[in-house]
This record gives sequence, C-alpha cells and structure tokens, in this order.
Amino acid sequence: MIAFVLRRLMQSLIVLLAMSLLVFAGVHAIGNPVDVLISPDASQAERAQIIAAFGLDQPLWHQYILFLKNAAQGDMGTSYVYSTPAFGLILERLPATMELAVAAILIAIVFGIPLGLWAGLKLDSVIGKAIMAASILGISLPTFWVGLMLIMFFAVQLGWLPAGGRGPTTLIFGVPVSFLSLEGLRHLMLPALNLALANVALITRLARAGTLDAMQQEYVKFARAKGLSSARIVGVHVLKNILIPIVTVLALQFGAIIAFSIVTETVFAWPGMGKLIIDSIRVLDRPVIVAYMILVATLFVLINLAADLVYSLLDPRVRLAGGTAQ
Amino acid sequence: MSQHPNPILEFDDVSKTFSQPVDFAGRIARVMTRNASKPVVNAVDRVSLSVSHGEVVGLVGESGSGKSTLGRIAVGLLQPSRGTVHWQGKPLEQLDNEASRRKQLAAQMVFQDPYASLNPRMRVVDIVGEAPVAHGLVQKKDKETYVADLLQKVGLDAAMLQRFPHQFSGGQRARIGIARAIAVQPQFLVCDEPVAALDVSVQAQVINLFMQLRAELGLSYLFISHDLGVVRHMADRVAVMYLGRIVEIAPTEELFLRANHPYTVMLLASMPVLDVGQRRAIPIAGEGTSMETIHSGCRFHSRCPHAVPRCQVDEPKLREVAPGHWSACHLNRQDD
Amino acid sequence: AALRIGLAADVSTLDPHYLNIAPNIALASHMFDTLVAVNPDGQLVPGLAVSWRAVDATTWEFRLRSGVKFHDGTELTAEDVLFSLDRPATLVSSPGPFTSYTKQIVAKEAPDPHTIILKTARPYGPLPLDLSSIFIVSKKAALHAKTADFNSGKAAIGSGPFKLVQFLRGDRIELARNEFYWGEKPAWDKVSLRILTSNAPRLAALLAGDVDAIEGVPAAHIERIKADPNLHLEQKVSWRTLFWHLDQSDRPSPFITDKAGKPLPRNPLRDIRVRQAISRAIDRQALVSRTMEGLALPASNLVAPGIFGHNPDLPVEKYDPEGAKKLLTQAGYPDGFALMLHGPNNRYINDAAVVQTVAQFLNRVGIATRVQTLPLSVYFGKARNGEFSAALLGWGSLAGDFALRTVVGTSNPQTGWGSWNWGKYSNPAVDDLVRHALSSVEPAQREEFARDAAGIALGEYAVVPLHHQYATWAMRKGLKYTARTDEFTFAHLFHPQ
Amino acid sequence: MTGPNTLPTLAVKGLTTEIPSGGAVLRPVDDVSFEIHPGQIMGLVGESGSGKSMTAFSILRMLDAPGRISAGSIQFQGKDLRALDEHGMRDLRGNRIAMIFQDPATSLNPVLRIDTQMIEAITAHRRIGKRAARDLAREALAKVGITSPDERLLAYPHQFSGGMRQRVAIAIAMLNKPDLIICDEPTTALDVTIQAQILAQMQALCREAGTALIWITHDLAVVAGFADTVAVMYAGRIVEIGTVERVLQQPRHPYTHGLIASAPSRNPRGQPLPQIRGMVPPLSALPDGCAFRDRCARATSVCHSVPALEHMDGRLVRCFHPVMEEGA
Amino acid sequence: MTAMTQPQRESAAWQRVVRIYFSSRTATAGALLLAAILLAALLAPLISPQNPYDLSRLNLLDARLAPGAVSTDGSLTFLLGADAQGRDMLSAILYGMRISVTVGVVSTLIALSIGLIVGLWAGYRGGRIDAILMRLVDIQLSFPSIMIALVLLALSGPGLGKIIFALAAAQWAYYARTARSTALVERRKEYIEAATSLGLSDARILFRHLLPNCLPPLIVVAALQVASAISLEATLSFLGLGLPVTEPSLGLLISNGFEYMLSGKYWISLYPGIALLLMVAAITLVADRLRDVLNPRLEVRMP
Ligand SMILES: Nc1ncnc2c1ncn2[C@@H]1O[C@H](COP(=O)(O)OP(=O)(O)OP(=O)(O)O)[C@@H](O)[C@H]1O
Ligand SMILES: Nc1ncnc2c1ncn2[C@@H]1O[C@H](COP(=O)(O)OP(=O)(O)OP(=O)(O)O)[C@@H](O)[C@H]1O
Ligand SMILES: [Mg+2]
Ligand SMILES: [Mg+2]
Ligand code: NI
Repeated sequence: MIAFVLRRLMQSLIVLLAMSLLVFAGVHAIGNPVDVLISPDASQAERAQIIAAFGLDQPLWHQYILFLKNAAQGDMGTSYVYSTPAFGLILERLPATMELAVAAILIAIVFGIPLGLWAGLKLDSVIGKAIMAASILGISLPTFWVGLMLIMFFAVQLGWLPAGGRGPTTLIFGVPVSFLSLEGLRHLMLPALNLALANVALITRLARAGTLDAMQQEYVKFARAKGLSSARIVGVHVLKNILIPIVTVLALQFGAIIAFSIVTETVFAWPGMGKLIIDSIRVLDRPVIVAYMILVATLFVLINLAADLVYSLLDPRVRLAGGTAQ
Repeated sequence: MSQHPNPILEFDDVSKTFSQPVDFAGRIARVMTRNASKPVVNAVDRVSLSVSHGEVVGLVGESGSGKSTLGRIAVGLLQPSRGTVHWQGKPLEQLDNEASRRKQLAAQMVFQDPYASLNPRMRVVDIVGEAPVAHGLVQKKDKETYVADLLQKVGLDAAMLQRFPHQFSGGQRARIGIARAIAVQPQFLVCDEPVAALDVSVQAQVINLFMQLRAELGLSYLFISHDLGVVRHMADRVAVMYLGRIVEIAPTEELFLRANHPYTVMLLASMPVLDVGQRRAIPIAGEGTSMETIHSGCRFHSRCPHAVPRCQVDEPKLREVAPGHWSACHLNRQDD
Repeated sequence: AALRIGLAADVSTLDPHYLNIAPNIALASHMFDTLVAVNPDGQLVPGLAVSWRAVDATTWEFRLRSGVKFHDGTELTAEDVLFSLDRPATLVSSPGPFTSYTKQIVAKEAPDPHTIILKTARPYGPLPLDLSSIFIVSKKAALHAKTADFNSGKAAIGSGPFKLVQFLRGDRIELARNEFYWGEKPAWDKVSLRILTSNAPRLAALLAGDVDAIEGVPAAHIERIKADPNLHLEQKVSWRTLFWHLDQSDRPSPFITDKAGKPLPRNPLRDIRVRQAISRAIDRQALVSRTMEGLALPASNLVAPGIFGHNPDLPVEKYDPEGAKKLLTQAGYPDGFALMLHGPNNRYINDAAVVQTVAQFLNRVGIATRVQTLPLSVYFGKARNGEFSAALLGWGSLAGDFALRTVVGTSNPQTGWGSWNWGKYSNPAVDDLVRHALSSVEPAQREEFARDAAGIALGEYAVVPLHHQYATWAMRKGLKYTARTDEFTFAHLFHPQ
Repeated sequence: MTGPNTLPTLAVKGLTTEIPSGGAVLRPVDDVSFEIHPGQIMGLVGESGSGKSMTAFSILRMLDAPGRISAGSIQFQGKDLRALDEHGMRDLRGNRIAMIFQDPATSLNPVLRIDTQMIEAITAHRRIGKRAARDLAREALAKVGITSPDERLLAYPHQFSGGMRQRVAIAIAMLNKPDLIICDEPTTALDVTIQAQILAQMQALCREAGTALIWITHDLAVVAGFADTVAVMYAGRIVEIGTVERVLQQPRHPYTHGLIASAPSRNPRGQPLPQIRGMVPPLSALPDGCAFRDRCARATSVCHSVPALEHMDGRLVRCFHPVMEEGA
Repeated sequence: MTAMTQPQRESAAWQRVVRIYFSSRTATAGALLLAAILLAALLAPLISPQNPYDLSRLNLLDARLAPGAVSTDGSLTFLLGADAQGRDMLSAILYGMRISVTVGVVSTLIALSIGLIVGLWAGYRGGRIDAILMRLVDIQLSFPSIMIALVLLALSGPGLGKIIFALAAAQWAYYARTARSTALVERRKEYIEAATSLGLSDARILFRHLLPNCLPPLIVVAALQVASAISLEATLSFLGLGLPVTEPSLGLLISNGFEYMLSGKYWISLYPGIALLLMVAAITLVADRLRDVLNPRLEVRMP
C-alpha cells in the first residue's frame, strides 16, 4: 500500500510536468495577454516593450524552462492582472470552491443514494419510474440554464434565498468558510443545488443499477435466509456494495464539478476558483492558468488516490499492492 | 524418468512462480516497512512429466495444487519460470516460428468452466469457426459447414449454429468447448476439469465423447480432475499433485490399488462412492496448507498422519516404488 | 445610509497605477482623485488642480487645490503629485501600464507646494486629458508599496470621497465615506460594491433586492425595467462608438472571395465605393431600435456627440440599399462578393447580435456575408495581425484627435500612431491635421483641427461607424444616478430621491 | 416416512410452485410430498433444473416474484407455514429453519466482516448483547473446525479458502440451533477432501443436536455415504423416494436407474458409459404425462398420463413401468 | 443426441433484436420519439418554414415576435415565436437539433472509440502501458474542456468540427477509465485465454472478444454522455466558445434566449430547452433498451 501511494505520487509528478507544458503551449496558441490588457492609448513601441518585460518574446521552451526554474523554488509566477502571486491567488479562492463542491457532492449523496435505492427496489412502481424520468431531466438541462431558473424562482419570485454571492465567512484553522452561519448557508444553497443536480441524477442512476445488481446476488438471498429484516438487508448488505462504484464515480465527478463550477460560480457570482479561471482565461493570465491547472491536477491525483484508498476500505477484496492498480 | 516411448509433450523439471514485479516505489516501500520478502507463489515446482502419443495422463490433486497452471504451460498460455517443455522431442524455444505456430494449434485446452470459457457475446458458429478461418484451415465460405460437421461430431445439432452460449445446457456448453478445441485439428488436449460442472447423466455423455475422440483422432490427453472416479475411468497413468509438486505417478490401476503416498491415500479415502453402507466419518485433518506458507520439508507433513521428524526438514524425492510407480515419501525407504 | 451596487466587471487590484482597465479605474475613482477630473458629460473639469494653463507650447502650469486631506488626515502637497506622476513608470511588470499618459512629460517641478510645472518634449495639447487618468496617491503611504499593500488598504490612501474598508477579491469591495472629502460629501456612509459579472444574475440580484443598483443593464431587460414600478432606469449616450474596420490593405483580403468561394484578385474594400455601399446598406435606425433595443444612438463620428472633437457636420449615413447596390455595380461588383464579418462576443453590448444584424443587411444588397464571433482573448490578437477583412471595434475616447490618431492614423510603430488601425487606412492629410490638433495647446484651435480630420477620414470611410452605445444603470425606486458618458459607476453619484 | 413415530420436523404435502412466464405457467415444483424427522438426513437429488432449489425456497417462502406456491401444505413442527405472515416467516428463517447455499464464494457478503455477518444472524432473532453474540459466533466457528476463530472473526470472506467459507456458512446456519437445515448443494464447489470433512461434520452435528437435514445435491455418491433417505426429482416431481439403501441399491424408477448406471465407478475402466439419452427438457417444453417418457426406453402410451407416486418395495415410485431387475 | 432433431433455420439475428427491443413499451415510445426527432432534424430543410441560416431571409423587424405572430412581410407565421434576429424559432430548433444531434452523437462516438481503444488496451496489456495511459487520462481529466475549446478556437476559428473535437477530447478519458476497469475483469476470464491458446492475434482478441463484452456498461455511459455533450456544447456557447452564432445549435439557442427569460420572452429559450429535453430523454430511453437487447442473455433459451 505504501508502495502504491509512492508509485502514484511519483507518476503524478510526471503528470504535473506534462500538464504544465500543455498549458503553456495552449495559452501560447490562444493569443497574447498583452493584446487584451494593454491600454488603448499605448503605442506599438510600448506594446513591444511590455511584451519584452514579460519575456513573452522569448521562444516558448525558453519561457517554460524559466517557469520550471522558478517553480522549483516555489514560485509559480505572478498574475499579470492581479499583480499577486498566482498560486496564492488560487489558494485564496480554493476554500470557496471546495465549499461549493463538497456541498454539491453531499447533496448528490444525500439525495441520490436513497432515490436510487428506492428506484432499484421498487422497479415497477410509479415513483420508481418517476425518479428515473426526473434523473434524465437532471442530466439534460444545461447547468447555466438551471442556475438562472433557480435564481428566478427562489430569489426573485419567492425571495427566500439570495440571488448570488457568498455569505459572511468565519475562519476555521485560517480557512475562511461560510457554511457556519445561517446567512452563509442561505448563500450556499442555490449554487450548491445547481451544481448538485446533474450529480444527483447520476448517483441516482448508479445507485439504482447497483441495487438491481446487488439484489440479485446470492448473499442477499442468504441474508434473507438468515431472517434479517429488509431494512438491514438494504441498509447494510446492499448499501455497502453499491457504494463502491459510487465512490469511484464521485471521485471522477469531483473534477467535473470543479469544471462546471466555472459556470455555476459565474451565474451565482460565487468568488471561487472557477470564476477566477474563466476570467483569467479571458485575459490569458498565464501564470494563473498554469497554477490553476497544476492545482486542479494535483487535487485530481489526490482525490483519485483517496478514492482508491476508500475503495480498498469499502471493498476488502481490492489489494492496492498490485502492480499499477487503478 | 522420461523413457516412455515417443512422448508428444514432455515437462522437464518445469517450475512456475508467480511474483509481483517490484519497481522503484515498491523497493522504497519495502525499505520503509522493513519487509524484505518478495511475495512469491511456487504454483508449479520442478515437475517432470511426459505424455505419449495417444496416451491419457490423469492429473489429480486438491484445489490450488497447480494442475491448471501446469496445463496452461503445456498449451503455451504461460511460460515456465524454469525448466523446458519438449514438443515431440524438441525443446519449445528451439522451434522456429512456423513450428511454434503449429505447436500452438496442435496443443489445445478444454477449460474448466464450460460457461466462462465461451465468449457470451459470440455465436457458436464464430466461437468454433473463428480460429480455423483465421489460420486458414478452412475457407470463410465453408465455415458454417465445417462448424456444423464439428458440432455433429461432438453430438450437437447443426441447427444450433447461430445460438449464444447461454442458450445451451451445461453439457452442451462443454461440447462446444471441445468442438472449439478440436476445430484447429490438435494432437494433444489439455482437459481442465471438463466434467466438474456437469450433471451426472451429462457427465457420462461427455466422458464417452472424449473416449470416442481419442479413438477416432488419436488424441493424447492431459486430463486434469479432482474427481478420482472419472480419472480412473479415463486415464492410462495418473499423476498426483500436491502444492505444486508431483507426489506420485503410477499406472491407473496400480495407483488405485496400491496408493503409496499418504496424500493419495487420503484423497482416495475421501472420494465418495456409490456404495451404500460405507458411512465413514473422516476427522478434520487441518486446513490445506497454502502456497505462501511452505517453508521446508515435505509439503504434506502438517496434514500427514504418518509424518516423522525428518518430514519437516527434508523434501522427499520421487522414487520408483514399483515398475512405473513413483512416489515421493520418506516412508518408502529410510536409507538416504 | 448604505448603498449596494452590482458591478459588471471584476476589479483586479486597488493599485490605481497598475493596470489601465475600466473596472480598476472606476473603483480607484472612489478612493483617489486626479488633477483634472472628467464630468458626467465627458468634459474636463478641475479636480485636485483648480486650474491649469499652457505657459508656453511645451510648458504647463497646474495650481493645486489647497486644504485637501488624504484619508489618513495628512495634507495633499505637490510632493504627492510629483510622486504619483512618477509612479506608473516604476511599475514595470504591468501588462497595461499608465505610462501612455505620463510619457509626454519630460520634466516636472513644484516651485511651491500648490503649483506644479510640467514640460513636454513637443507641443502637446491633450496633456490635461492624459492627466485625468493619473490618480494622485499619498506619497507617505505609497512609497515602496506593493500591490498587496493597496489591496490590504495599507497603501490605499487617497483623497477621494470614500475610504477602503475591505477588498474581497472577486467578491466585493466595502467602502466608507471619507469625512474629510474636499468636494460634495457622498450621501452614503457605507458602500458595498459587489462583483456580478453575468448579466442575467446581476439583474436578478437587483430584482431580488440583494443590491440597490446595477450597472450595465442587459439590453434584453430594458423594457421590463422601464415597466417595473419598483425600479428606475438611468441611461446616457456613452463615449463608446462601435464601428467597422474594413481591410484596406493592398493585397487580397483574407476573408473576401467571390460568391463561389474563389479568391478575388483585388481587395474590393480598397474601393471607397464599396465601403460606402457597405455603410449605406446598414439600417442603423433598425439596428439601434431592434438589436440594441434602443440602447444606442446611430453614429457618424468616432466620438460621441458632446465629446471633444465631435464633428456635428458629419451626417448619419442614410439607409439606402438601392444606392448601395448601385455603388457596388459601379465599383465592378454587380453581383457582390462574399465576405466574413468578425466581431467579439463578450465585449460590447449585444456585440454578437450586432454583427449578425449587419450581416443580414449586407446580404440584402448582394454581399454574401457570414459571421464569426470570437472571445476577446482570441479576437484582439488576430485583428491586430490583420487576419480579418471586416472587424468590429468599439472605441471610447474623450478626445476626437486622440481616437483618430490611434484608430485611423497611418500605422507607424515609430510614432506609435495607428496602433489600432486594423483596416490600415492611410491618408497623409488626415495624419497632418491630427498632428496639428495634438500639438495645439489652445483647445478651440485643437478642436477645429480634430473636426476637420474627422471630416476627411470618415468621408473616405476610413471606418464605418455604427452607433454610440448607451450606458445604463438600473436601481430601486427612490434612487437617482447622475449618468456618466464614460460609463463609470461612482457610488458618490447616487443620490436618494 | 420411515422415521421414528414422532411429530415430523417438516411435512410437505402436494407442494406445487408456479411461475407465470409469458402467458404460460411454469411449474418448477409439482406435487412434491415428503416428511423428515428430527435427526434425519434426507438427500434430495436430481439434475440441474429439476426443481430442487425451488423446493427449498418454497419451503422457506423465499420465492422471487412472480413465483408463488399454488398448492400443497408445508407443516413445520405442526405449524402451517403457508398460513404464516411475512413477519412470522422471518422469525423462523435462520432461526428454526436455516439454509446453506451452493456457492461459498457468493453467499457471504464480500464487503462485510465475518463477525458482522455472524452476529447479525444472532441478534436478528435473539435479544442478546453484542459480546455474548460474538462469543456464540466464536464457538460456532470452532465447532466447524476453524482454528483461531478470534482472528477469523475479524477477517473478510475473500481471505478464506472455499472450504473455510462454506464452513462459515454452515456455522452461521447452526448459530441459532435450528430444527431444520436445508443445504442447497453446499459442497459441489469444493475439493473432495474438504467435502468429506464437511459431510462428516454435518452428520455429527445433526446426530448430536437432533437437527433434521435436507441435503440437496446431484451427486448420488454423496447421498449414498451420508443420508438416511433420498428423494429423486425429475422435472419438478419426485420420481422416487425412500431409504438410501433401497433406492440406491435397487432403483425402481428408470431415471434413478439410469443415473446410477452411468457412474464411472459402476463401469469397467475405459468402456463407454451407459448414458441416459437426450437431456432434461426445459420447464416450458415438458411433455405431458410422465416428464421422463421421451428419454425412457420403457415408455409406452400409458406414459402420456402422469403416474402416481406409489408404494413399492419400501419406497415410493412414480412410474408405470418400474425397473424390476436386481442390482444396478 | 439432442431432443431436437429437425434442423430449423433460426430467424436472423437482427429480427430478434428488433422483436426484443419493441417488446418494451417505454422503449418503443423512446424509439418513436427519437425517430421523429431524427427525421425532423434530417428533413429540416424541407419542413421548416424558413432557412434560419440564410441571413438574407431574416428580417430584423421580426425580432422577438411572440408565438403565433405573423412576420412583417406576412410571408410566414412564427409558430414558436422569433428570436432576437427575427429568426423563426421553429426553424431554428429544427436546424439546431440537427447540429446538436451531430455534435452530441459524433463527439460521443469519437470519444467512445478513442476511450475504448485506450481503455481496452490499458486493461488488456496492464503494466507500464496501463500506467502511462492512465496518467494520460488523469491529465485529460483535469484539463477543462473550456481550455481545449478556446485553444482550438484560437488556432482555427469556430466551427462544428472543432466543437466536436473539443468535446471528444474532453470526454474520451471517461470512457477510457470505464473501459479499462471492465477490461481488467474480462481479460481474466477463460474465454480470453481460450482465444489466446487458439493463436488469435492480439487485435482480434481485443476487438472481437474483449470489446463486445466491455461495451454494455459503456453504452449506458455513452447515452448519458451524449446528453452531457449537448449540454456542454450549450455551456461552451454560453461562454462564447461555441458554434458560429449564425448557425445556432439548440444549446446556443437556449443560451441566446437565456437573457430573455427574465423579461418574459420565454419562447426564445424555453422551446429549444424542451426540444433538448425530449431529445435527451429519447436517446437515454433507446440506449437503456439497447444495452438490454445487446445482452444475448435476453434471448430466450430455446429447446
Ligand atoms: N496468475 C496468477 N498469479 C498469481 N498466482 C497464481 C496465478 N495463477 C495461479 N496462481 C496460484 O498458483 C497456485 C496453483 O493454481 P492452479 O490454478 O494451477 O491450481 P489448480 O490445481 O488448478 O486448482 P483448482 O483445482 O482450484 O483449479 C494457486 O495457489 C494459485 O493461487
Ligand atoms: N424466475 C424464474 N423464471 C422462470 N423459470 C425459473 C425461474 N426460476 C427458476 N426457474 C426454473 O425452475 C426450474 C427449477 O429450478 P431450480 O433452481 O429449482 O433447479 P435445481 O434443481 O436447483 O437446479 P441446480 O442443480 O442447477 O441448482 C428450472 O428449470 C429453472 O429454469
Ligand atoms: Mg484449476
Ligand atoms: Mg439449485
Ligand atoms: Ni517419464
């Protein structure tokens, strides 16, 4: 298991390197940030001067080597726009996004699993079918559209919840979080719901498929033959088995949630990483983009690693020592 | 001990170990946990055995003793870690490309589980006909007739060409597995517990089929089973494996009448027989030792009722206890 | 009383000299003053300088307002001004520095604490305009200050109407009234500026009562807001003019072909008749009323009416599709040709729709027009490289000659002229007039030159103007806003009704 | 049947189970009757698909929908199980009637520890502390010959060999000292040596505790050495039932006879084995009358009606033309 | 040997597939709906009242007319209203479905093929190849599709092909992972060993044996991904990274109309939304059933 973790981490380093190279090339291909940011009244000479000041006139590999050198010393570059260390900028936004993503995942789990179980156990019931139909709805509607509808309904029409923004934050271990106050929770509700919706649908479908499968298994029959109550059979025997694929998918989804949080954060004016990255991409703020991608990739690696570890906890048959396990 | 006439396939001191490849990270982890052992399974340990043309060699032994592994080595699905396999007298590694391709086809396997060994999403005509077409043994256009013929040969209706495996009964599936193997015109068949999953009445049909094929096509068999009754019926010679090693080899009748090795004796004793009134209550004799816990001495010593102190130290070698009857037990001769 | 405003764009830093982008300037204006201020109509008015004059062709004298106090209570002196004028040039790591506005100054001195003398290398009329972009910071607070010091509020010490309370990047900025403010005191003791970059959600925030006012009202909602008894709308013609850059370079244009898709030997846009035809084919009235939903004014100039250098003699092009067809025939394109219009899709009000609408009009007169809209990050770079045949640009300027120099002046890296002249229009006469205008320190004379230059350039369809955008603000009933032509949103211009 | 003259542990009479399937109704269990007394072991043999498991599940009332019991009675210690509600059944299952399944690999939940799976079987039926339940579990494991049960309790099923898993399943079945255990081919997947051990163990346990045992298998040899009585099923019906001695030494039904005749051990080495022609017809295509008639050499036109289960030579046989020759 | 003696020809495979498919009522409804949508999309040029791509046909004066209104020149009635350019919504939706179906299906197919090959290969070969491919997947997974879309847009301008590429690039990794995990299980099964011992080539084993057995779970994932590809395209359009504005997909229509939702002109966004929903629902229903049908076990066991 230690070998497994170590191997993963070493591979991840390569992933991060490749990642940063790709981002470099990508941003370079899109355009020149100076063209977007430069004062309208600046002359061509000034433009050339600024470009040179940023080293953007150097060959790309040159810029990349320089970046690596700095990165090795912990300097991921300074944002062009914010004039702040890029990594710090992202870390500053990380708690907000994490809060949102975690809330969304929690909602997905809390609603998705029971709904899926229900639909899987009561296959032919009206409710079971309705759940499946609703899940299609959840998957097919574009996030931004649902987001606006939520705002329209809950904020504008009913006036129950704020239309956007993050509520007041409290520091926990130096990390600002907003879910501790009622006001913060109220702000969190809609964006989290928006982000969760597609995932609720996904988890529901997964849980249903898992339940269907598990109910066919011999061990469920054996559990019945032991005289266990259906509550125990479903709540322990079935649930623990369906959790395994769900954990894997949720780990995968976590990345997607962060990606889609770009949209949700934009719609709900949520000051998270997603909004930062979309703004940065808009103005080609390369240090921020690179730092963001590296952070996200790292998160990914860690989450997948954690997922694999959880996986081996949930399913004792999984042995992590194996060659290059999942 | 390989002076049998005209062996078609011969294992010469063959071993197979399964181990985890240890990479850089693994090494670091081993240092960190101060764990120096490398997890190794000696699935097959220094086995020498030959099968003659037209001979049926039965291979028995308890679950996990390495029977299937040996079978897989025979048909080339696994490479031995040590030792060589001879095909018609020649070491496998000395065969040229064409010859080793021919060997590949000439040695086929009938798998243990008649269902898992059939691709659930392929129709019978493809399951059986794919390889002969791919190897140019038959024309594509003749595939159906060729497969139909084979099906008839194994006692299936040619009208079932287009069916999927699940649409067959267990006995029929076993026959499809056999048809697939003989479709590439092999000379040597490894049958890995081919009747274990079958009903009694069907079992008889399949055993009859094997014997019929042997008579018609002159096939040689390595017949793996732990059902001693079936092996006794089919085999000319029987080899008994225990934890990766062959502990006894003898002509069939000789083995059943004069079993020498304590493990063989125990095996024979636990075999249920259809004779009413023989109510035996066998005491629980340990749980089978596993491959990972072998240390030294005779592998059977922990379960052996006759174990002597020496059994814990020395590993016994195969010795000829009667003509053609070899056994590996210290109780046979005390001299060395 | 407290005021909450929804802003349409993110403020990247509070350092007023770091990045020359509108949201930063708008915010800085709450906390800092400039020597020369700009009134809501786009005219230069006294700021920290009560008066200024050109002593000679290259020497300017500014008289400072006395008794002005910074947020920390210290008094503003000429020292602070000189420091502030020097500071942009020290921020070398800015991609959009303010040095364009200080580079004309070759020498500066402060003969007494309330007088500043500035010298330029050549006669340079727009100096006061340039100085309206340079915020005056407290030398004491800002000396050696980094961006982080401004963001934390440590260095963000100005003399403006508000003091910084808190800057939550990407989320909100909290301000409090500067009780020492020298001008009219704002009506709000607390202001919260919230960043709401998406149109619909920003409006929703207003509707839901999360904010009291928003800027940049989406065009789609103007009607609804006008009809809503609880809301109030303010609008004003903005300084931003949208126009088409038509590729006039002497080579086959990249996105022009004949209708079968084969390249044309010549670039038809070099022919003034073709450019005129394009201008005539556009129904600006319909564009303004439909696509812009009334949020624009048909344009004939590069700068909006009332802005310095606007030439009132230039008529708005009449919609004349038949005339356009005739012109095309005369130019040798009786069957028209095929053209691709390019535009940004996240920059101006309804920009993508505007491009589509124009394409509609051009199709009507026989120019087979297609449309490609791109995000800004991609668009500007490509446009600058001359990769388009017809490209939409919006320009906001407080001086006509300035705009002409950059947008239609002959492109020349040495002089810095024509840095946004994507169409590569070039007319020495125009250049000459603009040069005269810029070097006139006498405003009336300067405006004369500027108008003449505009007359020639636009008469030759150097660019094809479309419309001037409206700037819009929506707020709850009971609030009023003094709408600004430069589109800036200033909390101190909101008043309870 | 031939047991001591006490109340039978289980008396099944005319049990018929139906599965509606695409318009038709399948009858995997058809008019099955037998009795079993405390301490007795009954072998239930038959080929795959003959309805052995369905019989077992019918007794436990654990048929998957849409299957249902359509006729017959199931008396367990004099109580009519068909009259019991689901709650009452649940109290019996795993408590008074336990069941062990064929495949040791799949009948234990792979993701739950052994102790969880054992303790829950106890606490589902008894008000007993966790610790006491664990003690019981440990005892039960030791009884089936698992060494160091304390460690084993903390293990997961995959850490056990097949034989040990099956022993765990047996231990679970015995936890509540049931009066009846139904074993559905519990040793088919195991090694002969382990099978022999388990058989011996089960036999001893039943004799000791007076538990009645139904042993489902298709291996006649297992029954021969182990059971008191044997019931042979074919296509949902019992075709022959009686003491092991009678039925296996002198089979009267042609099917039983054929099965025994085809065993390799009953035949000279290397010779073709006698085989029953054809194969078991699927339930949906059973011939009318005697289901075996298509494969039976002795069949005549009377076989188009269903023969009754009749007494003959100290056993019951369902055949118009029983085999009368001696020996098999 | 068997009870069945009369060799009867069994009906062709596809006939059985069809028969089984249509034995479910929901699946039949789904298929009909999908067929109707596909037909409408295919025949869009013939049945739609207007060619929404032909800018010379649009009239700005018709902008945002409500459903049922007649166009300024009186030539057509806007059954579902008109958008901000005076485009007939009905026509735009029909054409938009065409694009969205293409985008969703083609990008999914491409992503599926790439993902399948990568995943199968990684699962089949294991070891180093597996490690390399899976890390590639990791990179891909953490690379937002918005980035890819933007790079492509910069390199070659907007267009259907690029959007499809961007979506495919963003999604193949999901399939690769799913395929790999099934392949890991399947490759240990004996039928793969059987194929190996028959001397069949790796490619053959991969595609003829492994692939069909790894496909079913992927079909379900793919159906969902078609939906998410379509909605991702909408999202890209919303962010201005989508298709050319004059040739709107359903997603672009929705996002264009998005602004108008607050001002009562619901039809510009709502109707394309409904169309999208119906489409996705139909695809999901059909795919769910297809998975079942492709499962040979569903074929009744015959005597
Ligand atoms: N690919 C492999 N990797 C690691 N260990 C293996 C592998 N294949 C087999 N083994 C181990 O090798 C030993 C012998 O296995 P093998 O399958 O040959 O036994 P067997 O005699 O055929 O048993 P059975 O009767 O259960 O089929 C077992 O301990 C098994 O766990
Ligand atoms: N849900 C069902 N629908 C239709 N037929 C069924 C169903 N369940 C079982 N059957 C059929 O009922 C018959 C009896 O099945 P059962 O499982 O009792 O056989 P068995 O004797 O236990 O066989 P095996 O030895 O294979 O376990 C079989 O023909 C089976 O196909
Ligand atoms: Mg084996
Ligand atoms: Mg059964
Ligand atoms: Ni030999």
